[in-house]
Amino acid sequence: MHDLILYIQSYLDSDRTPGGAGNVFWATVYILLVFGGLSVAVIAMNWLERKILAHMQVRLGPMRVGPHGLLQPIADAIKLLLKEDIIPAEADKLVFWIAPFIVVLAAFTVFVVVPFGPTHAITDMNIGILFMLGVSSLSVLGIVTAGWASNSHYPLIGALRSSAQMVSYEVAMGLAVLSVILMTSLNATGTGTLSMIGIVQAQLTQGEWFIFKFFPLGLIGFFIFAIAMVAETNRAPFDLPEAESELTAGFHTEYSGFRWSLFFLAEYSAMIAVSSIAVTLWLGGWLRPFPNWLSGDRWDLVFSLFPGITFVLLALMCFYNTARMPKHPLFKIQTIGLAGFGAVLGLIGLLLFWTPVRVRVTDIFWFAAKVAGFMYLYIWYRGTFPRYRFDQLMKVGWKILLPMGLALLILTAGMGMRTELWAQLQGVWRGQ
Amino acid sequence: MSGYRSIWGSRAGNDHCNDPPEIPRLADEGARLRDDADKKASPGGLGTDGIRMTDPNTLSPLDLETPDKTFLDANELIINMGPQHPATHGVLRVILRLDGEKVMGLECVIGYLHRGVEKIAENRTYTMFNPYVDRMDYVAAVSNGLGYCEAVEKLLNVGAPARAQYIRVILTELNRIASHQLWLGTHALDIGAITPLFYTFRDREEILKIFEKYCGARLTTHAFRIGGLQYEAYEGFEREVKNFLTFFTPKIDEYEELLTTNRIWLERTKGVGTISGPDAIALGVTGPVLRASGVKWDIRKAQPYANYKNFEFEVPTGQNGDTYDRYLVRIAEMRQSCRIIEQAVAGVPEGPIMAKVPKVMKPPVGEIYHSIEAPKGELGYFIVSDGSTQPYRIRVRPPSFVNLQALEVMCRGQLVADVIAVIGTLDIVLGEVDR
Amino acid sequence: MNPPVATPFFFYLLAGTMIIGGILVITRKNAVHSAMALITTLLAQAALYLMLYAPFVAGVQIILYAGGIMVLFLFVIMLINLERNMKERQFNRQWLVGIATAAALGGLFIAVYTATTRGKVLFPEGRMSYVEADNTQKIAGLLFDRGMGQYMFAFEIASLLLLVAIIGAVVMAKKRI
Amino acid sequence: MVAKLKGEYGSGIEPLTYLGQNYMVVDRSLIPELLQVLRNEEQFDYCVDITAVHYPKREKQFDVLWVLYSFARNERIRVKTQIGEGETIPSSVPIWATANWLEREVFDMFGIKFDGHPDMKRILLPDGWKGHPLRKDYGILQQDNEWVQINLGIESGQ
Repeated sequence: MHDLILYIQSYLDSDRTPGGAGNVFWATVYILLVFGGLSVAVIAMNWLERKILAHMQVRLGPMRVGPHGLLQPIADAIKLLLKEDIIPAEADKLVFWIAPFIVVLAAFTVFVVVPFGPTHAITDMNIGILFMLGVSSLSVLGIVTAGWASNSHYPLIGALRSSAQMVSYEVAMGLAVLSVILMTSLNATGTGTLSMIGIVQAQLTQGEWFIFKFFPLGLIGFFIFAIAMVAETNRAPFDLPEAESELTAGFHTEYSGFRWSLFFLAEYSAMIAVSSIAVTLWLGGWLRPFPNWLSGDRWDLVFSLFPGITFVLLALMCFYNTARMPKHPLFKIQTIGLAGFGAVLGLIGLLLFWTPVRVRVTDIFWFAAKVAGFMYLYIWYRGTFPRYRFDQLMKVGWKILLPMGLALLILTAGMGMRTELWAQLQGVWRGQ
Repeated sequence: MSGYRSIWGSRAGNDHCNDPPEIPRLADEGARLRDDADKKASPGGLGTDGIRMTDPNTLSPLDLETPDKTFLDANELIINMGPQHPATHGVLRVILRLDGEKVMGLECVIGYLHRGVEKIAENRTYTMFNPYVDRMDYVAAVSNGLGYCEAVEKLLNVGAPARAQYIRVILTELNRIASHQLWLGTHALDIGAITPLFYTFRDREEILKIFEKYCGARLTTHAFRIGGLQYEAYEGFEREVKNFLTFFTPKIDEYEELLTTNRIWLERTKGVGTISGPDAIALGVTGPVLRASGVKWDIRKAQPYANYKNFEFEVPTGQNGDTYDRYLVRIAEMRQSCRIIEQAVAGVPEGPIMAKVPKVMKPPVGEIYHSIEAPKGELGYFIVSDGSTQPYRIRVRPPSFVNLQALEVMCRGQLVADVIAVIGTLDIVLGEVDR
Repeated sequence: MNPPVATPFFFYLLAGTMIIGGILVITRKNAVHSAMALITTLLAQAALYLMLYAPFVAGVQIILYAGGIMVLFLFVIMLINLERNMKERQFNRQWLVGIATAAALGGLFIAVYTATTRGKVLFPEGRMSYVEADNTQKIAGLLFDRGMGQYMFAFEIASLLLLVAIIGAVVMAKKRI
Repeated sequence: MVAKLKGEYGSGIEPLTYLGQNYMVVDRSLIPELLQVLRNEEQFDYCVDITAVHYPKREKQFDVLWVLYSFARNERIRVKTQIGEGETIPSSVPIWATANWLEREVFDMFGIKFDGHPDMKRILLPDGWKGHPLRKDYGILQQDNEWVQINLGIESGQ
C-alpha cells in the first residue's frame, strides 16, 4: 500500500510527462483523463453555448431538463444515441460509415500533445506543434469524404467548400505559427523548438508571452491565427461548409443520430484543440497572468487560490439561484438538484484550496481558463456576425491573411536578428 | 465544373431534379430592357420628387459577360432548393443552374400554397370575404384588410368616418413595422446573423399585443370592416401606442448597431442582387425594392388613400438598388412609420367609427381597381360587381408575386449564397405569392 | 528506461499496412476508395519515419501529403467523371511488363542486401543511437547551417521548381490575368 | 390622351370612366398596337396587373384587362378587351417584362393563351392539372381528382 502511494507520488511529482517517461500505464491514465475531460468539456460547452447565446438573444435557452437546463446536453446525447441511424440508399456505405470516425479520431488525437501544465500532457513530442497542425488537418479528409459519400447536392457543395477553405486557411495559420517558432529561438543557444511544452517554457524564460513579443508583431500573428482558427473549425462567421441557410446543413446533411453526434463532438473538440494551440503559442499556456507586474511568492500564492475561488463563486451562484427558485412543489426536485450541484461545486472549490491539490492544479486551471475565454469568443462571434460569402472568405484567406503572414514572418525574423543585421550593416558601412 | 452532372445524373437516380428543367431565358428581354434604359435617359418624374435613375449601363444585371469556357465548366449543375429549405421563407422552390457556385440561371416554382382565394371570393359575400384577405400576406394582415375594405367602400361609394380612418392608419403603420421587423429578422438570419431575429421578434411582440388587445387576434387580425371599424379603440389604446413608440424608436438604432456598419454585413449585401430603376419598373417591382433602386414612388404619396395626405412623412430611397440599400430603405421606413403613427395618435378625432353601410351589401354593377402601399409593395384589388351580394370577380394584385419575378434577374451571375440574400431582401410571403 | 518503440512487430505491421494499402490503391475501381487507401499508406509511412527516429519528416509527411495533397486529390476526384472510370477496363496489357520490372527490382534489392551483409542477416542487429529530441534541429542544421549545411542549394532549387509549377498552373487555369 | 387615341383608332376604342377611374374597352385587333403606343408614347411604363374575367353567357366569353400606371403622369388606366373561348391574344412580355408571370397566371386560371409568350405554362397549379379554376363553370369544390390520385396517392383532395 505504501509502495503504491509512493509510486503514485513519484508520478505526481515527476518532472516529465508520462510519454516522456515512457510509462505506458500512466500514459493510459492520462489519455483517459484527457479524453474524459474533453468529453465533459464538450458537453459543458454545448450547454454553455446554448445558454450564453440565448442570453445574448434575449431568450432563456434550455430551462426544462434539470435546473436551468443543466441536464439538457445529457438528454440530447441520449436522444442522439437512440435516434435511427439513416444511411441513404444511394450513399457509398463504407465511406459514409468511416467518415465521422476520421473526423473524431483527428480531433481527439491532437490532444496527445496539448500541455495542460509543465508535466500535465500525455506526451511531449519534439514536433508537438507540427503534429497538432498535421493531425488536425486530417479532419478535413473526414469532412470531404462525408460530403462525397452522402451522394447528395448540398453535402457535396459543403465538402468542396470545406476542403478549399481549410487548405487555404492552413497556410495563413502555418505562417503565424512559424513566427512564434522563430521567437522561441531567441535564447542563448539560438535553437528554437516545436515542442508545445518547450514553447511555453520559452515564454517563461523570456519573461514575456509571445502575444506581447516584438509589439505589435506578436499581436498580429495572434490575430491571424485567431481568425484562421475560426475558419479552420468551420464556425461562424466562417461556417460556410454547414451554412444552414444555404446548404441546409452542409456536409452532414444526410447524417443522423450517433454519426451526426460524432461530427458535433469533433467540431467542439477541434475548437478546444485550436484554442489550446493559440493559448500555448501566444498566451503563455499554463502560465498565470501578470508574471512580471505581480511577481513574488505572495502573488504566486494569491494566484494559486484562483481555482478554488472560481469554484466557490460558481457554487455561491448556484445557491443564489436555488434561493430564487419558485417555491412550488413542482420545482422541488429542480431546487434540490441545483442545490446539490452547488454543493458539489463548493466541495470541489474547497478541495482546490488544499495545498497538495492546489499546487498541482493551478497550471491546469489557468490553461483551461484561457481556453474557456476562447470558447466564449466563439459563441460571441456566432451571436454577432453574419456569415461570409465563399469568395469573400477566400479573399480574406489568400489576399489578406497570407500576405500579412508572410510579412509577419520576415519582420519577426528581422527583429530576432536585429543585432546581427545591425552589426553587418555597420560592417558594410565601415568597409566602404 | 464538369463531372457534377455525371455524379448526380446517374448516381442520384431518384432525385426529383434529375431531369434538367427548361429554364426560361430572359436574354432577349434583357436586350430590350437595356434598350429601354438607354431610351429613357431622362425619364419624367413625379412632380418635384422625380425619379432618380441609376446608371443603367453599369448596374443592369442583365449584361453579364459570359465567362470564358475552360475544361472545367463544360457542364452545369442543376440544384433544387426547396420547397423544403430553411431559407426559402416557406414553400418556394427554386431550381438553380450553377456553374460551380455561380448562378447561371434559375426558375421559381410556386403554387405550393395555392388556396384559390380568388375563387373563394366569388362564392362569398363581400363581408364574408374580408377575413380571407388576412390569410394572403399573413405578416401584414392589417394592410390587406385596409386595401380590401377601401376597395369595397369605393365600390359602394361610402367613406369611413374620420376617427376610423385615423385608427386604421395607426394599425396599418404598426403592421408595416411588424412586417419589416419580421423581414429584418429573417433576412439577417439568412445571411447568418442569428441575433437580430430575436431582437425583432421581441419588439414585434409589443405590436402584436396591441393588435390582440384591439381585436383579439395577433396575426390574422381582421381588424377593419367595410365602412369603418367594428370595435372602438380600447381604453388606453392611444397611450399604449405612444408607449410603444418611445419603446421602439431606440430599438431601431439597436438593430442598426448590429448590422448597418458590420463589415461582413456590408460585404454580403453591398452590390448583391442589384436591380436598376428602369429594370425594376419594367419588371413591375414595387415597394421598398423599387424605392431602393432610386425610384421615389410610394402610393401613400403618389395617390394618397385613407387619410395619408394629412400626415407628414418622407419616402426613403436608395441609390444602388442593391441588398444593402433595400435594407436601409426598410429601416428608414420603420422610422417614417413611427412618425406617421405619432402624428396620427396625436390627432385622433372623436366621432363615429362606422359609416352607414347596408347590412346586405349590393354594390352597383361596375368594376374598380384600388391599390394601397402594403409593406411589400403595391397591393391592388380589382373587384367586378354584378349587383349581387357576392363579388363577380376579385383579382388581387399581390406585390410579393410580382417582386419574386425579379429574382432571376437579380440573381444571375451571383453566387448561391447571394440567392439566399436576394430571396430574403425581396421580402416575399408565400401566402401572398400563391394565394 | 525508455523502451524501444521500433520493434519488429510494429515494423511488419506498418509495412504490411503499406503494401496492402498500395495494392488497394491500384486495384480499386472507385477513385475515392483508392484515395482513402493511399492515405492509409501515407500515414503508415509517416509512422515508419517515426520508427526511424525522424519525427520531423513524419510530421511533414502527415501535414503535407495526408493533410494537404490528398485533400486536393479528393477535391479533384470528386469533380472528375467517376462513371466512366467504373466502366473502363482497369489494366492494359503492360501489366506483364510491370510485374517483370517489379520482380527485377525486388530481386536487385535482395541481392544488394545479401551481398552487403555477406549472407548473414537481412537486418542489422542493434539500433542506431540517434537522439530523437534534436532531430528537427539536425535537419535545420543540414539545410541552413553556415558550417555544415550542405543541402541549401538543392533545397532552394526544389522550392524554385515548385514556384514554377504554381505559376504554370495559374497560367494554364486562367487565360486572362 | 384618350381623345388623341380615339382620333387615331376611331371606333375601336371606347373610353369610359367609373367612380373616377379611367378605362377603355378596346377591340381585340387593336390590342398589340395600342399597348405599344401606351407604353412608348404615353409613358405607361409600369404594367400593374394583367387579369381576366369570365362571362360564360356572352358570345366572347372573356374580358382581358391590363392595369397600367404611368410614373410620369401619376395616372392609372385600364385597358380591356373581349376575346372568345379558344382565341389567343398577343403576349405583352416584349412590352413589359413583368407580364411574364401575370400572363402565365391568366393562362393557368382561365386558359387564355398568349401568343409569343416565352414560357406559356401553368404557374400556380401543377403542370398536369386539368381545368382552369377561375372560369365560372369550374365549381368551387371541383378538383382534378385524377391528378390528385396519381400524384398524391389519395382518393380525393377534399
